[in-house]
Amino acid sequence: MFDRRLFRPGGPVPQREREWPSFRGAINEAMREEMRRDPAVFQMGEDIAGASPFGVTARLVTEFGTERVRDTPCSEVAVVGAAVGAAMGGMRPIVEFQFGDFLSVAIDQLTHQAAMLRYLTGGQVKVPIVIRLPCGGGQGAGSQHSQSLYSWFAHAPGIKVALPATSMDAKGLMKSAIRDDNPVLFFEHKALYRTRWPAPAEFRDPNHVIPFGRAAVRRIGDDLTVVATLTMVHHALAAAEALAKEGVSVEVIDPRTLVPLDTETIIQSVRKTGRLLAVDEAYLTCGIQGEVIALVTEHAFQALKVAPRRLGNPGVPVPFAPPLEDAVLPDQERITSAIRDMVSA
Amino acid sequence: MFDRRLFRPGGPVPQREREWPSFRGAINEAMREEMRRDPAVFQMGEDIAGASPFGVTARLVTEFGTERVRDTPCSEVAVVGAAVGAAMGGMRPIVEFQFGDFLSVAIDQLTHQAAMLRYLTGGQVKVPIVIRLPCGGGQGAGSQHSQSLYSWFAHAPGIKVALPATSMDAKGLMKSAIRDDNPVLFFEHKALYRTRWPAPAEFRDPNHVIPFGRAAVRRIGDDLTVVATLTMVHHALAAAEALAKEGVSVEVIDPRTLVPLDTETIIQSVRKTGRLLAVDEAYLTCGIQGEVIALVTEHAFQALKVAPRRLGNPGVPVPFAPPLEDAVLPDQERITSAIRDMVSA
Amino acid sequence: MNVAMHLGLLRTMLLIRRLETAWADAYFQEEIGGIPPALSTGQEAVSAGACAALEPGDYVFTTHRGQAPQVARGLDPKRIMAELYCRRTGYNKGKSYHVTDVTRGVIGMGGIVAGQVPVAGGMALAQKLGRSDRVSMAFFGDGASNEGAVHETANLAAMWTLPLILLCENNGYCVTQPVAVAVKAVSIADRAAGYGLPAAVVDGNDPLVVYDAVAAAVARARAGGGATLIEAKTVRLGGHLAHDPQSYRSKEELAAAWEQCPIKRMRERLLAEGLLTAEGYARMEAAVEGEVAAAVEFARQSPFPEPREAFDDLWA
Amino acid sequence: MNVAMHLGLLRTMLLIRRLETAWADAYFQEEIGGIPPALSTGQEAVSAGACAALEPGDYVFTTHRGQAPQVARGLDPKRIMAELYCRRTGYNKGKSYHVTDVTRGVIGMGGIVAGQVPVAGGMALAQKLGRSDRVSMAFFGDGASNEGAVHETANLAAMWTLPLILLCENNGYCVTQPVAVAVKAVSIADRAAGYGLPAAVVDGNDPLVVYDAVAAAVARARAGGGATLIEAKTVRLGGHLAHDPQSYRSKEELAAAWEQCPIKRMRERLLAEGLLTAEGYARMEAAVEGEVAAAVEFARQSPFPEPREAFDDLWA
Ligand SMILES: Cc1ncc(C[n+]2csc(CCOP(=O)(O)OP(=O)(O)O)c2C)c(N)n1
Ligand SMILES: Cc1ncc(C[n+]2csc(CCOP(=O)(O)OP(=O)(O)O)c2C)c(N)n1
Ligand SMILES: [Mg+2]
Ligand SMILES: [Mg+2]
Repeated sequence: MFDRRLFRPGGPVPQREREWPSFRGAINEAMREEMRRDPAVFQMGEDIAGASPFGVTARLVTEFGTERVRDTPCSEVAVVGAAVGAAMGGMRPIVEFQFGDFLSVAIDQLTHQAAMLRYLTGGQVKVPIVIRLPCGGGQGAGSQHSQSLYSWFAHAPGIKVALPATSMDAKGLMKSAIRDDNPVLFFEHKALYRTRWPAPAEFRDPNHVIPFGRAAVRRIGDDLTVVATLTMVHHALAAAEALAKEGVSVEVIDPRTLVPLDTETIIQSVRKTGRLLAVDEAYLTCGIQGEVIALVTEHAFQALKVAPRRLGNPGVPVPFAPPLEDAVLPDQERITSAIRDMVSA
Repeated sequence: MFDRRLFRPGGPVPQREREWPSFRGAINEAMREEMRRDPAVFQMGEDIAGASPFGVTARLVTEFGTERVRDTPCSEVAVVGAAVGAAMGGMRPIVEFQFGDFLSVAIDQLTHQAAMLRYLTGGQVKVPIVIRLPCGGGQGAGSQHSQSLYSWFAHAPGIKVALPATSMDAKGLMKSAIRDDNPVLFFEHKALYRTRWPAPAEFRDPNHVIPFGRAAVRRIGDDLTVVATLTMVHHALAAAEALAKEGVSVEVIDPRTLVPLDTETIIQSVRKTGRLLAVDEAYLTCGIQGEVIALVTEHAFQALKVAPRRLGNPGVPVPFAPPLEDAVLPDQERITSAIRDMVSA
Repeated sequence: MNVAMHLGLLRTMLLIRRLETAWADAYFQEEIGGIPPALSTGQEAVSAGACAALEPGDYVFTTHRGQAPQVARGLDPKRIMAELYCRRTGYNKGKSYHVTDVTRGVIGMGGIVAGQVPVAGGMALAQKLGRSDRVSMAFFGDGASNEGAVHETANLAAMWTLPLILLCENNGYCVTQPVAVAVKAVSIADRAAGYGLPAAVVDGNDPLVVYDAVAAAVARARAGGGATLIEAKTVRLGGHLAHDPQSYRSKEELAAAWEQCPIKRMRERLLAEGLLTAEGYARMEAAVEGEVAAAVEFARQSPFPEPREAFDDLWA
Repeated sequence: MNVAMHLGLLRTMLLIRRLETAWADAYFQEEIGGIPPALSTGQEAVSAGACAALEPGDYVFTTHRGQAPQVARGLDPKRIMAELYCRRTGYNKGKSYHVTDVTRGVIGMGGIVAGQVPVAGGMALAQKLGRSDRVSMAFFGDGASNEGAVHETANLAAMWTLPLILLCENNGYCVTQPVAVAVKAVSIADRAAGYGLPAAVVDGNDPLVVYDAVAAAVARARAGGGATLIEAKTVRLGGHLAHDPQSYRSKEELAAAWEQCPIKRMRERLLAEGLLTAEGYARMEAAVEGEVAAAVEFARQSPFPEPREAFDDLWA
């Protein structure tokens, strides 16, 4: 469904997609509008002024200069710390990681400083930062460039987590992220960057934002609820489409933010369908899939007709070779067969 | 149940506990025996030769010298890395963190290097390291010295996780950890260090180990299964004792290791009791409690009589002031009332 | 430099010393539990001198040994003590051991060694981006100097010409580890050259010397000249934390260190120079004692936070 | 130094260059996808010279730009190429882009910039604890030098007198960022003094110069004299990764850099000194081409790993 061409230029855009905004362009536009609106917004990251690997910051430096689009050295601890300090000093930094996995070298600055300082100071400071984290596998990028580690950050208190799956959401959620007074991690699936999605007219409205904590019901259905994020939303939709032909009606819910999580919408859906499948690229153990199952089981146990299920990385690093990578990550086919099992159980 | 006296010397040991091994002494003894047995075992950590804060490495330097009990500078990235490299070079390092939270500055060395290198090299290397992580709250130690972050490390592949709750387990699991050829995180709840627990005769046997992946059924019961770790095992046992007087029969399972997790024992228990309560100090979202609920729901859905529940830190940093700290962490009382709710539901 | 300032520095050092002693007393008398107090005994001159060189709008980022700069920047001893007693009236409402008063530019950090240093760099960046001439100062210890966070921040500060003072308080120890064991270079300040930063090594037990070095660094930073690394060599007279018996230090070493006590040195100098009389010092001591007693009383009388307050203040 | 060694170094550099070019071709022809190749074009002298100073039992820890030391340590080009083609016959069985051959002391790391440096320190510690006279060498770039991991490891290596060579391959760029922007110090090697380590800055485009500096550091380490920081100044002639068009560099800059091509320099010198003839060079080139062609062929013919192999090799 998504190609493995990582940094390659895209091919020609198919006719019907010409009008659709691209995912990476949507993020770029959101940041540009917010930088125009608010002089406190600025950017830091490796190579973001010139040629950042995925081009999400393209041409921002032309409009805003190198002071607001700051190339950093390879010093992620200092850079995340700089964002925390600058945010406390009234700025609204956006930090790009070239691959989200690299945040692993700066976890303390995120979880102990950015996320805790407001609490520890009894509310004296606020830390409005956005950290952009390209994530996800299926791109032949290797184990240390392919993870989806958001479950960790949903676990640690004080961090909001956004997971856009379409251009519209990428733009609207980014704008919310920038305006939020708390630390926000913004996960961008690498396979989505070059994709294009139809968007409503509000896409062009610089005042339009998508609030955190409201799930999108991507498809309405009666027999089973799939909760999925990022690329898995699209895999799930394709599975649902195929299953519709078999007479199985699948509801697909995209939470869009994990913190805050729209538990209500998910639970309502399962109350209706009685079946839950949680799908994500995240490692399964203590992952977001299990969290969704636990929440639903706690709150809508009576509604469940069959045991809920989850799909994800069963617990190995995302390997380098394509056939191995495909063996590890969920996809349309695995989703389809899980749903078939569940509805026929 | 446990006092807040962190580094204070303990009071006099009550008569009946005199014969019981202390928790911290048990870890010390395990390490001493293994260092005698295998010259490849050595230690690194801040102040471990002289006066490590909790005294777990006490007197090891006298027997083994400063080469095998190495004080390190405040450079956790270099030290965890040194453990990884030394392990690949044939050694079996044990690393102490003064507080487990500080591992946050060295996550990359753990998850991307220690845990992944074997996989990435196609099995060419092995990385037998043990990292000792004092953890847990209720000790007035503040937000950055009180966390229970093992759910993160159960999420990331390639890391074993041990959580001893008694002196016997502390010793037997530490010996298994040292003999294991994989990276092991060994979480030691600070409130347990000075506690003493009765131990069978094998406690003194230097060949006795406790294998990873076998839960301990701490108490047999029929009405409800509590899965708990570390201090929560003892809170749960006290709750079970009290509830027994009300005619409620509670089974208490201590998994002892999260990776590998003895899913079988937990599921068998719930098949019998039909009720599951997962209790841990960990932050709830994407925590081990939800993981246990998800596993049981997937595998023993039919057996469940009521919705499973979980107790944990609802999602704030562990605060400094005792009344706040008590508000955040589960305890005997909260366990008791959750069980009452569940059995009367 | 005038007499009032000299006397003010002495008074500040005395207030730090006595406030912290009272805190340690509270710990030993088991009025407070948890993590034991981290005292600056012997090191008071560093904070007193350094903070005297700052102005409103400047920020300091403190370590686990943070009471000295709090006092030196004029925080209210009552509310400091209330925080250390875990009371709701404390600056942080009982949430933390690391007292913060954002209005006076004191950000209490220090749970994670060196974690404050990158954050201080960020505040300096905000000050620069905001076109103000304000500066930020990061305290950190000799032990902290070996953390990667310090390296990265020093380099970034040089690269971005940040108005940052990296103030290394070298008290000779990282818990039990002597700095000479952990650092083989002649001085920690030697590292500045590797970033292209100016540096100074100063007698950290003389507040005037510290003042001069920090004032020069502040002036450079305000003028757009960027960051400076200052190593203040001082002595830790107490244990790492209050409960530490320091079995790893000899009597002789400690006796020699006490000779360097900055309060003793300053007092003797002012007496010798005729700028202070014995009575004047006694009055100063009495005033400080009164202030500390009032702080302890305030803390004791203050309520603990309510359990539900545990769930406040996480989100903005 | 003898003629055979000079010729050997030239041949090694040539093999690195051509093997990597073939790898890039595979990428451009879309025989392989995923993360684009990271080539050492222009930097071959660093690995060739440095690895020539090592012996069996010594270890090198490589970066993302890791093919040069693999070849220089004598790994089989066939199995290197098979790994880059994601085949089961690759050294890492298709699991990684970072080729490892533990039997020849090459640990492929490099997914995380500077992450290999602490690990190299640990191997050096094991070598020391094991009372061998073997050494470890960590490659890292100018960009990596600004990571905290390098700082911490350099200090630890000094403190523990580890048999470690910290080999900074300064190719002038961290992706698009020139080193002069990221580092304000005169040289990265200047940082060594701050740890009490000896250091050298050498012409990284002359394998003999690199050899001499590394051989001296290795001799010191084998004799128990501890670690050395060597900065090899070199040039990156290609993009950061193969797909990078280097729009941020001028034609003039690149032309000047090509003048520094270590293969060109070495070949011209050997020709001038009469140690090599034009025919001799042509033969060498042909042999290298043959070896590379065989490697590509081997890779192409090799099977992909089976899906179930994704679940092997995690646990020991
Ligand atoms: C990352 C991290 N590592 C270790 C610790 C434990 N610790 C707390 S204070 C301290 C000593 C630091 O020494 P130094 O920086 O010299 O400060 P001093 O205590 O001498 O003021 C240590 C190791 C910590 N809090 N954080
Ligand atoms: C921690 C981390 N940060 C950033 C990256 C992305 N990255 C990969 S290679 C590279 C350039 C490193 O520059 P340098 O160390 O000079 O090596 P060179 O590429 O020049 O060989 C960067 C920034 C990474 N892999 N890991
Ligand atoms: Mg110190
Ligand atoms: Mg470079």
